[in-house]
Amino acid sequence: MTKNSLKNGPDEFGYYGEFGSRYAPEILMPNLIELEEAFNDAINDKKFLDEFNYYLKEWIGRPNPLYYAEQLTKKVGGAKIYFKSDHLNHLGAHKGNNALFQILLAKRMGKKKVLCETGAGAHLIATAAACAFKDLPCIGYMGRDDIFLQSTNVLKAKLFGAKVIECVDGTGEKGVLKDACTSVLKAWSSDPDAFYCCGSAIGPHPFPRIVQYAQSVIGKEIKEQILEKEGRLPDAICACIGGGSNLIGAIHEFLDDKEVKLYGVEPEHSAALTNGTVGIMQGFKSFMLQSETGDSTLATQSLASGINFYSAGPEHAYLKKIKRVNYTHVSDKEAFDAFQLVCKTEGILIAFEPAFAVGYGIKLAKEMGKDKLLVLNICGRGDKDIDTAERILGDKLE
Amino acid sequence: MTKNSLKNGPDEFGYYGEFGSRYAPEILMPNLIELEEAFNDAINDKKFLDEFNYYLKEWIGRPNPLYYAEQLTKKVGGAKIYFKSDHLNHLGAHKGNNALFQILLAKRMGKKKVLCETGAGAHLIATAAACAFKDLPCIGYMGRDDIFLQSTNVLKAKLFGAKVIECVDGTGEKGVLKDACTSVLKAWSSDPDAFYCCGSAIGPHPFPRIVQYAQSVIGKEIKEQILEKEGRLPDAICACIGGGSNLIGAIHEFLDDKEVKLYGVEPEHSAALTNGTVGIMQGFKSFMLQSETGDSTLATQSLASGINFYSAGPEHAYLKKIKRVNYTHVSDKEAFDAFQLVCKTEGILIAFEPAFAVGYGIKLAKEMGKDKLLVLNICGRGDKDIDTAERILGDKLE
Amino acid sequence: MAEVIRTLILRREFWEINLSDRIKKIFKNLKEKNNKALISFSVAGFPDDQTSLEICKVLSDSGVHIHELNMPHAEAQADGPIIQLANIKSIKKGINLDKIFMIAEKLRLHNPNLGICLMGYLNNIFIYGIEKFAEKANKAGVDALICVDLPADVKEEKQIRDALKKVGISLIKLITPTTNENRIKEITMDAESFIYSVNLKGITGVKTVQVNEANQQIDRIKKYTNLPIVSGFGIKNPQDAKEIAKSNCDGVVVGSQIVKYIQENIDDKNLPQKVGSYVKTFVEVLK
Amino acid sequence: MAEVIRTLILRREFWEINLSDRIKKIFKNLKEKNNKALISFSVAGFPDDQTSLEICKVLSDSGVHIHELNMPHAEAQADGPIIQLANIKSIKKGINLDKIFMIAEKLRLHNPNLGICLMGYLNNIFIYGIEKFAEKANKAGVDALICVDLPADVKEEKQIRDALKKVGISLIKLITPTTNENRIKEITMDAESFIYSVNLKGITGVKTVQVNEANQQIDRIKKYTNLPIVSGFGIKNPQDAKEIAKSNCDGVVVGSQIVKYIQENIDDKNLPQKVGSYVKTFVEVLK
Ligand SMILES: Cc1ncc(COP(=O)(O)O)c(C=O)c1O
Ligand SMILES: Cc1ncc(COP(=O)(O)O)c(C=O)c1O
Repeated sequence: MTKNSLKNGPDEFGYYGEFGSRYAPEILMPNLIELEEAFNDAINDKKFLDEFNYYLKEWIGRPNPLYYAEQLTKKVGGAKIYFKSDHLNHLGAHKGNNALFQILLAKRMGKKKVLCETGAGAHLIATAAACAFKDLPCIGYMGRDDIFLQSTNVLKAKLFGAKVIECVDGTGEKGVLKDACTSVLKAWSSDPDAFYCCGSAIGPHPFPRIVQYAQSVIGKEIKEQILEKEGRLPDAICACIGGGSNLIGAIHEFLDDKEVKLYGVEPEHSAALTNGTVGIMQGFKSFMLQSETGDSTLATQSLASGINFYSAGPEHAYLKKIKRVNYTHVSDKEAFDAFQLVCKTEGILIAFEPAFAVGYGIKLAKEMGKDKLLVLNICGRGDKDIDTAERILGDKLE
Repeated sequence: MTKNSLKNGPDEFGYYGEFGSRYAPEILMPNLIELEEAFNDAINDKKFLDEFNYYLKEWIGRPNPLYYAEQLTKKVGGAKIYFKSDHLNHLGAHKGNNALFQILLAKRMGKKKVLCETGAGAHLIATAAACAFKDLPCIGYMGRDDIFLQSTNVLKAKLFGAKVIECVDGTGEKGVLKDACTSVLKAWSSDPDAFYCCGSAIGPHPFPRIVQYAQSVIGKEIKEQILEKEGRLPDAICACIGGGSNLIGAIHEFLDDKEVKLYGVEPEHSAALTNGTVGIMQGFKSFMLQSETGDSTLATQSLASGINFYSAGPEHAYLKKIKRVNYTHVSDKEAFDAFQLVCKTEGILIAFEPAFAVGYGIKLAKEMGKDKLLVLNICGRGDKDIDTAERILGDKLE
Repeated sequence: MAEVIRTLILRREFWEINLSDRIKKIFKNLKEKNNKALISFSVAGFPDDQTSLEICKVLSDSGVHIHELNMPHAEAQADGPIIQLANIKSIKKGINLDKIFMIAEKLRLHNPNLGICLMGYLNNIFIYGIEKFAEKANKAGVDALICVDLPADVKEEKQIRDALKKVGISLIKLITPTTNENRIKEITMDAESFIYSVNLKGITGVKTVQVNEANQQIDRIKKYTNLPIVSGFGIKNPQDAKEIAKSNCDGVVVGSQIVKYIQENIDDKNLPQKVGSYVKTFVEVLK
Repeated sequence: MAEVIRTLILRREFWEINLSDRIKKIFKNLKEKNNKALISFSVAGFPDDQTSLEICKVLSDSGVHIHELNMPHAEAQADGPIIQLANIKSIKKGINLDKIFMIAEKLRLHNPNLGICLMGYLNNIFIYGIEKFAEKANKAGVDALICVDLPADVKEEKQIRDALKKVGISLIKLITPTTNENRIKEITMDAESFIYSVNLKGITGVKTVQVNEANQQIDRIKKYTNLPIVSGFGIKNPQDAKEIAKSNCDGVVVGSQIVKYIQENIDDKNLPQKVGSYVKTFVEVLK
């Protein structure tokens, strides 16, 4: 551990500066402590890390390419654009890196049951699949609206043998990711023997740290690959941010490389880091889109369910505070245009989530100049989004 | 070229033994000859091959893992089962290898438009995507019934900018893959300046050879990977067969390795190689499920649209004749059970097509004994099949 | 860690002098009569500000010893659907801490002997301002605070404890079946007024209680503290309360059952009185 | 390749002696009168065996010089939807080569001077047996065969040529706008009776013809052969036929239009007669 490195993770109490730690009910505290210890033990166990790396390679299919998006670069006419291709992962998103890690950890801890929350369903199918192949029962909590919108992911999870539980908010009127988060924390409180596999770099400590650790494979690969291809570090890395796992995964390796500019792109109408205030909910302290009294979250909206979240992980709150990462946002329309552009120029169907990174990345690339290198993190494929795309395009799709 | 090697491809007239060659209308002959010459030229051009290999790596995401399916192996209790993971490819199937190759070839030939046929849509989306990133217009021919069944693939192709044309049989009553094949040959006859990108190891010479060449990357990787992992060749390789491209791709590298047993698995009700007779249709001679008079094909049926075809490529007819490959078939039910088993044991959602290979592979593994190595070719992911799975499982899916 | 424990010990000494007198007296009196405390629970602002105050008053008139007044939070992680719905309804009607303090103050004026305990989640307090919260709570006559998501491990725990200490309000600690010996030791070291012992693994309002389990839990705690222990979670009817009262606890919490009862009788004109009669059925069995 | 060409040259010599006399005579006669041949087309067994025979008869009575009798194939790669539908309907009614030979034979008996040309795809012949096909065709009085998917490049081409040669039936070759000079040279070397020149890039029955294009194509062929050349594909009405007849061709093929006309009048009791009158409108313009 290097002193003053931004890569050191949270302090011993689970804080990133003033953010993070574990604001959890007492019933969960022993679990969180047990988990923290198990995690620290595991990452010092070469056999465990070998197992993780083995399955990253053999099951997830890593390393995935750092793809030079030549056609897009030409079209945009600015910095040289690279795609980090997590859309090629098994199960179609970066979520598998983390689910795999945590399920291996659950197995190592001797846990007998797994709970998880999900928004768009990406984390659910990743967890369900990892549970299937490690023979653990899996129960997924998912908002009612998301179940409806992402029905194919629900189906996939069921084929992997998972049970899916519908979640609603307190009124019972709707249910989205935050309701799934609240529900899974409740369920875990009722069933503290279970393992809770958290899907993003959020939640009470040690989850943000665990998720960051598991996802950092993305940035490690970027570094290795860009050095091989270009002989130098990129000038900028840009990723979308919901909870913040793909972003932290992509940038963690570069946090101390001050010459690399880092960008996190939120949806315009769920831009917690740009427009939020500091709050404490669902176990962690961070920027949040919340009511003035702090007694509830504000309704958010995004084309991409996976990043439609009222907050973002605590490490991001810290990186914003110290200005290491630039957090910004683009509109649904910009993201959708980027989604279509990538289809047409690169023959790659990206998910709506990374389309936000591309939407901003296009603007960034133009400003950067042709001798610069820009890495966009393509954290998922868009198979799940084509019905929505069809609805939006309507007759224009001929 | 080694003398008497089974890897030499067809003879100079395009025949594999008595099978294959180009039974094409005169209007297409100059194109086929031009294509053959362009192909032979291209595969002797290091720059072209480098480009193909570059995009195989960077765009398709190859090499994909040769994954030891440990849980399935344990469950089955026989040979050690490996999965060749083409389900991890960009676009979700082996079809991308071939589409990429042919579109690069089309570009090299200066062609200005691309036609293709498709069954399940896998070849369509692969061709559409490759055309998008090589900036060529793409027109896909697809049976009306398949358009209905595989509507998401149609949507994807459209997002990549392709046009999709609905095909029916002569009566206008239904439309499946063979009707798309007939329609695309007609369209090509009307528009011989276009490039026809054939999706399987079928059609008039040189298509079976081109497709085999492009797909052989699968088997080359298998060989390298199994030697690395096990220090020896596998005892058997098993793949499903529709037109025969994934099978020939997986086994071509092993054709001269007589100690490696090779298996091609057809659907019970479209088992051309097991139950067909020799015939000549759609430009090639092979085994076919055809009427007694040879004036029409017989209706076929399969859970997996991609292998629901009345014939199979001519090289397979030859390999059957000389008994180098064992062609066999399994039922829809066996395949569907295998599909579910792989979901539950390995957390991998395979396509229905390779589920036929797994269905037979399970039986094979049991017979083979624990010291043997069996490679199953997982040629596609099952995202496209979950609606059907849901329909089949109904209430059982909870 | 050693340092943390040292701080805890220092705090403890400080606390021995500054304990909230009212609650101490309540338990002392009950102990003398060999009786158990009844702790009731309601959601501030539900079904509306005025009615929720009336309910509190009637509860205090009906023989309840301590009342927990819940500060609504929409994403309550450790509450069941009954309380959560009441929370949201109250939030929609515009509840906030200032209004809650008004309710508490009026309740204090109505009954100078009732133990008044605010209950809720940290964020409301954090956003309001910790110092300001403590002052206002004190002015309103509040005796104690239960903060669900405020383990000793987070920064705000000390801040809140210190702020409350200044004004003589106790921070009530929860102990659950998953809390291990070590942690019980630390928590009890830090605890004030009474310990809230959770009987069940799980969230409020969903399971039924068993006296054996409750006793196991209480016995684990008694090893480390002489503070009164109240037993909560899962008490569905007077029978349950009677059962639990047989345990070694010093009091029994009736929580979501009261909220459920309010919910079910929400259109009744005499709602507060009905709730009062309902709670009396619990008071009776504890006599 | 050299060897292939040598074989072709050998064959050509052989062919000079064995040319089908009837078709040779037809073109010779027309040439003398400075007239062009009208080649009609119908699908055997469509709408049924008997009617399809009657149609052939009436066509031959109406002044047609050569008739192409189509052997139905369901996956016809080079036919448009009109012919394909007729093919399938005929197949569904049970057409087969034996029945087709019966139709041809009856047509031959009806008209000893008509050029009768079978047309179709290789598989029907391949499955039937090549030798047997040649014998039966000969017995039925067939003069020529057009096989759409039988380029010189495939094995069966020589087999069929040889088998037909034995019985004096010619194998008609197609030349299309994409056929390059070299290939035209080879194909004409191999050709018998007449050359079928395809005017359009494309399948039958979908586009309209232009006389310039047709001439370009014919001129390319004339460089290599003195055989008569018939121009086909895309002739939609007598006007088209008249246009094309202005070109250097020796005959005009009316194909899918006749099938379409049959299709449109399928319920008419006097269908064959109607088809006859229809074809006469083409005959007229060619006079
Ligand atoms: C494809 C994809 N990208 C991004 C996200 C956002 O999550 P995070 O910010 O944790 O990367 C999700 C979440 O479901 C996702 O599915
Ligand atoms: C996933 C998949 N597997 C297999 C096939 C069968 O084709 P082939 O036999 O050419 O590999 C297809 C065809 O669409 C397919 O999509």
